[in-house]
Amino acid sequence: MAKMMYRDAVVSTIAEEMERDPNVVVLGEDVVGGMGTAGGPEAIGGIWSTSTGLFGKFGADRVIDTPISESAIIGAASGLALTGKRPIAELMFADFIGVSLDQIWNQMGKFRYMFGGKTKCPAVIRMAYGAGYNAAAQHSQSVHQILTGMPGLKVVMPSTPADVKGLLRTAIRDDDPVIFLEHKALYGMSGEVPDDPEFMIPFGHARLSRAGQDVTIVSSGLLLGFCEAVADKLAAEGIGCDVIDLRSTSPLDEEAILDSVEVTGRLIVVDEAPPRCGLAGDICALVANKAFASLKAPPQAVTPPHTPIPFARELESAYLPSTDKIEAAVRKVLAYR
Amino acid sequence: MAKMMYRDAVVSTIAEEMERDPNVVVLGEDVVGGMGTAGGPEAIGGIWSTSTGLFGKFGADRVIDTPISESAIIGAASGLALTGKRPIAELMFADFIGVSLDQIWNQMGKFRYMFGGKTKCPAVIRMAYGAGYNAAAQHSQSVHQILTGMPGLKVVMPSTPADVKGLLRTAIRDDDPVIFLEHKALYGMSGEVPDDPEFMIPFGHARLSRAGQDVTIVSSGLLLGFCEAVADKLAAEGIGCDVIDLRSTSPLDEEAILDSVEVTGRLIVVDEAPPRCGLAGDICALVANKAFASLKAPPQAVTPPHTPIPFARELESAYLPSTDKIEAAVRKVLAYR
Amino acid sequence: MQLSREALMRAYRQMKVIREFEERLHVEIQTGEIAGFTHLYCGQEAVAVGVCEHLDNDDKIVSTHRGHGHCLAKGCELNGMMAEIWGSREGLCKGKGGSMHIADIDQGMLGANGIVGAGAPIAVGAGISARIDGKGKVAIAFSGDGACNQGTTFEAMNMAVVTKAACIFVFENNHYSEHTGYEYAVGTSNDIASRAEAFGMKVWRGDGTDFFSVFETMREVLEYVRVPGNGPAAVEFDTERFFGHFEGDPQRYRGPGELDRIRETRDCLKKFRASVTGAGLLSDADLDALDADVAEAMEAAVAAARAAERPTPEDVLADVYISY
Amino acid sequence: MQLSREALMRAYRQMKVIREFEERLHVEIQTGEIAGFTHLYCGQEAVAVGVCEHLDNDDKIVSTHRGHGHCLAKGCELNGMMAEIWGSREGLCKGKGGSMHIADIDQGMLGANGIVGAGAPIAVGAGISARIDGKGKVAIAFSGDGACNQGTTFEAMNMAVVTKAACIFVFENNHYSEHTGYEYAVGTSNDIASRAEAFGMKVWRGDGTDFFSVFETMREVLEYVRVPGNGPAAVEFDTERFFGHFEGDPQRYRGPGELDRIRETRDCLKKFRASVTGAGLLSDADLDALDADVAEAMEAAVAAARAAERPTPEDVLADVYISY
Ligand SMILES: Cc1ncc(C[n+]2csc(CCOP(=O)(O)OP(=O)(O)O)c2C)c(N)n1
Ligand SMILES: Cc1ncc(C[n+]2csc(CCOP(=O)(O)OP(=O)(O)O)c2C)c(N)n1
Ligand SMILES: [Mg+2]
Ligand SMILES: [Mg+2]
Repeated sequence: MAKMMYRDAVVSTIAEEMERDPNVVVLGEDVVGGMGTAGGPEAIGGIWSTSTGLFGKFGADRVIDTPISESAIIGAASGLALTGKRPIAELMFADFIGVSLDQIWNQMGKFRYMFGGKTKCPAVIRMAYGAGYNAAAQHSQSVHQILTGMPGLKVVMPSTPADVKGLLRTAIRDDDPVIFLEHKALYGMSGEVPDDPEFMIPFGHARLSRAGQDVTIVSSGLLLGFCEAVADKLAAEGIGCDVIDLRSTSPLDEEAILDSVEVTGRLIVVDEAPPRCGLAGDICALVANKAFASLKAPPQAVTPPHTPIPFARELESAYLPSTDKIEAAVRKVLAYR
Repeated sequence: MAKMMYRDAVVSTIAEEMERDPNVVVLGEDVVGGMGTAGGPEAIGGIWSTSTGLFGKFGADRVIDTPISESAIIGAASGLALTGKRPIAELMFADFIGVSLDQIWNQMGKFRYMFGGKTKCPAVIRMAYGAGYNAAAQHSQSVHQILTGMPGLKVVMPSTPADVKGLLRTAIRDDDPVIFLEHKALYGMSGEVPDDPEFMIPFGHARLSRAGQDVTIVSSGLLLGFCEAVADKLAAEGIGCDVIDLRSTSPLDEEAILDSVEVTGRLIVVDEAPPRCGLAGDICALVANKAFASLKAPPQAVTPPHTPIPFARELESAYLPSTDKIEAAVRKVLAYR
Repeated sequence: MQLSREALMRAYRQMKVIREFEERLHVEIQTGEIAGFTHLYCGQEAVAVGVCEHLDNDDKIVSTHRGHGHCLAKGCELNGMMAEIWGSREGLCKGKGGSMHIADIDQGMLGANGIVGAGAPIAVGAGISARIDGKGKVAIAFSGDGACNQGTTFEAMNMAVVTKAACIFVFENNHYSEHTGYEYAVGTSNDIASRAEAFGMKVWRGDGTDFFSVFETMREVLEYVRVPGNGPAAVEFDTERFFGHFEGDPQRYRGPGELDRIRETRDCLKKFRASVTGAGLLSDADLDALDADVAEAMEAAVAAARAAERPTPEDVLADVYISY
Repeated sequence: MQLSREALMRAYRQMKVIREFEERLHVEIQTGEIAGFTHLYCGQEAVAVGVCEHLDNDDKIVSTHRGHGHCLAKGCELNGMMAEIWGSREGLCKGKGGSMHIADIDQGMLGANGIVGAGAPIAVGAGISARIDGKGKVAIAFSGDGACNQGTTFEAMNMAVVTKAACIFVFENNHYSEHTGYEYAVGTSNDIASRAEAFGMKVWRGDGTDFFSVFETMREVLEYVRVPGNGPAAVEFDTERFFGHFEGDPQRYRGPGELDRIRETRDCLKKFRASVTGAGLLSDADLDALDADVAEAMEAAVAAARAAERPTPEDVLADVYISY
């Protein structure tokens, strides 16, 4: 076990996999940094420091800096993946699926099915998502709800450095397109990470981060930490919460959720996406349908309101589900008779 | 009342509104047709015949044919709307939000909020959506679930010629961006349409297309007809279904749904989008949360499977929710004890 | 360069296969047996074949909604193609793709595409792959005059230049995007190649109704792009489509007599025949024999497609990696 | 054309306001009081002002992530701008937009933009509007050298040509997109204007560190574009940014002494002063007085922003049209 930051777990996993498999290549804006400047390659890396050192180690053929052309980046990742490479493409902000969605949704996500099962497209698209930086309406969004709804994409959302390591390795070795969502407010999070160079976490296996008997809380990303804090606080009062970290939203670990609700009978889903057609509703509906008889209270979504993400500190904090709101939701489902 | 086809309701409403308000303009690919050809303007209209005759009536300043550049089409609609016009832009297929999503999601949908409430963006984006034409994975999709999740967009889905008329007029006169989804398999549907040139249907008001006491069925678009057929069949057996045609998914008529479920205690949502993070789950979750005490059976989604849309006739039919599947779902929730 | 008799026969046969395939579909579609949207490539055969005759399986192509010609020229199997368009389980894509979504990765055919302009970025990736591998292989993006207005196509061209991808952008200017003339929709009207050139690429131009023009042009282009490090290039071929945008299009945008004129003077098969028989390279009998051969193959392909196994409802759930 | 004393004073003052605004933000940001990402326009003032001094409120502009200069030059109120960046309720956008999302429709400022390349299509719409209205008004899209590689920018240029939009694409080539040099990312390296030209537009070039170069170039451009029916045009201005991509950027991509050199030789304010005092049009004292005036206004703006009312949690739900 080594202690490392979430962002370092990203870059070290990429480096290890590039070392292991010469077909792994990286591409994106400023993934080298400094190209075409007096400072030269790697004068500076990308803004998240998630590719630092890769160019020096693996060279220009395997670490490819691109123009600001997200459709071409994702398209190129597809083309690389269809011709024997294992590209890891970076979208600097998840919000930029807006300018590249076709290549994700209608292209790479559909090849295998549409072409009759003969086509592998082993591409990873990494994206920094989420609020918490006061980056306002166009640089703070969650997109897992959009991409989870799209058949042909696997969607992964690690909440800890160890999960980054285990899930990113799985993603890189996966033969299908994987969307790898890194919460930008977690890049500086520290945690223990297994040293085993084969440490992998399979998709579709949620993690029980807190165990309790009274309420099931499902979450991931930045808000998972909020849920854990609430669970810890309530534990002191004798209220037990299962806190389930989804890790991947597609495939979804239905079993973990349903098993927990069968015991607790009460469900809260805490998610950063807006309320409509989002992940929170998706999971509430799943539970309402498949664990109906176990439910003792209405399944409850805790999400931001149906608005764009506002800029000012006070507004962004009020926008995001807070520990207070989560706690209130727990108390509400507990109080339900 | 005049009998007209769904597609003619589109074009006649646009023509009437253009007549009434000189600021209404139309733009899109082949909305004139024949530009730059020997046949000349209007040699042929767009492939859906939803702009036929407009160019001849209103001229080149108000009916603008564009290159194949969907981002620029939507962006231009924004720019027109911000400068006093009321554009109606056409995306030939809803699937093309893939190449224009940023302009819909991050631009026009956010102006009003992000700019502090001072900005009006009265644009309508019309899109042909849905399966039924064997147009395969990239020309058959439903996108209301994606767009409904995006704050700042109103999303409308008419299921009849009369609703086209009433809702499109409302959309054109609305001061905010409206996504107007036309089901391509309904273009040829005939129906009575009110003559009143001020006939408008407000958003967020669902229509009860069949009334019953036993089950609530929520749907829209092509599948609404399937639901009606099932309701009619079951009515003969003495099983009563409320069939609710949503008309708009954002705003959503929560009240109509909840009121019905309070009576029936049983909910089925039939929707053409894939199962995850879709509209069906959204409404099931809504009901599970807000009508929990009324529910006598698990809320049930009926959707296609989580796959791209296949080409062959047999496959597309098997992909779409059929009347059989809908009927089976009704019987299942009725049988639930 | 003089092509061998064998190469000439092969080129003619390839063009003829495409022609017959499309002419036959044009007829079969009227019967209602074939589902979906079908865009026929008829008239443009010299481009697909003049390009692909230079390629092997390790060279890649990326195609469009009007992709049958590219597929066949690149080596997709005739029966599999026909069966796919018929929506059969025995089709190249098991009936899941259909006309607009045929791919055959083993043949280096990375996919037709229903989204206009979506192929070019994919070709850039394949072209980067080729550059990395350093074996002189290339990736080719076919695009129409309409597609050349999509942002993705422009991004792809710039990115190919920046990454020195071994990538060739082949623009087939058939004068129409759906019902709109290129003189309206392309701001630079009849000069798509110059637009590509402004991205910093070498460009060529050729007559897309003349196999030899395409073939010789592509020889030069490929000679250039196969040199590792040279980066991408673009070519514009002026060509004609003989049918409507899709089947069912009444084509009222055409001038009077236009279709007759282009069938008469701009038919790549007629031109080829005139050229090779005139030069005494092949005889009419040689070509007639190929025609007969192709007709027979087509008959067999249609019969096979018609008889082929239909997909079952369970097939909907095959070849997905996550089921709900 | 010789500018009046008043016009010269105004131009200088506008540039100075932007300069001081940015220099002050650079200092204030260190204190942690200002949230979010802030991209400073410092160094490029001559472009914003040289363009916008030709415009009135019925002319429109569309801006970028580096938008403060464009906003101020187009007439957005200083205090409202400062308050917005402070995230106050009294900000131009009530604290909801912040640095990257300032708009003021009444001033013809249609919005800064966090999405690179997103502005150009919007400007096309505004330019079509202007063409329809036939009053000789224009819409201007500011874009960076990085933005010129986005598909949306290309689509916008072609569409503007096709629709004869009264639209001007102003490319500010400050040599960097984030940490990457334009010589790498723009395939045509130092010729963005030629790329625009290939879309069928008239293009101009100018020195973006020299107000007079920008102003005179734009006079010509506007004379052309204001003629109904002439359609769009593009201009490339070579310019410099004095700070990092965003605040916090260590700028290790710069050459040794680069920042000193550009501050010394490529500072539009210094150049302007040298030019007008040299020609005896304005005195140092005139300009110093303006400097003092601006410094005072800035002090007041910061004080006001600091004291301004903060938004409340309820404000999150204001100005939405659908609530759930
Ligand atoms: C992104 C996108 N926009 C629009 C369409 C609809 N469409 C299909 S083909 C076509 C015309 C394409 O013209 P061109 O590129 O010249 O190819 P051609 O049909 O002439 O072969 C259009 C507009 C599409 N499929 N994808
Ligand atoms: C679509 C998109 N891609 C990437 C980014 C991240 N980003 C913000 S500014 C920028 C560089 C822009 O460079 P340029 O256009 O030259 O403008 P400058 O910053 O030099 O003013 C990048 C890559 C973004 N905001 N939007
Ligand atoms: Mg064409
Ligand atoms: Mg720049």
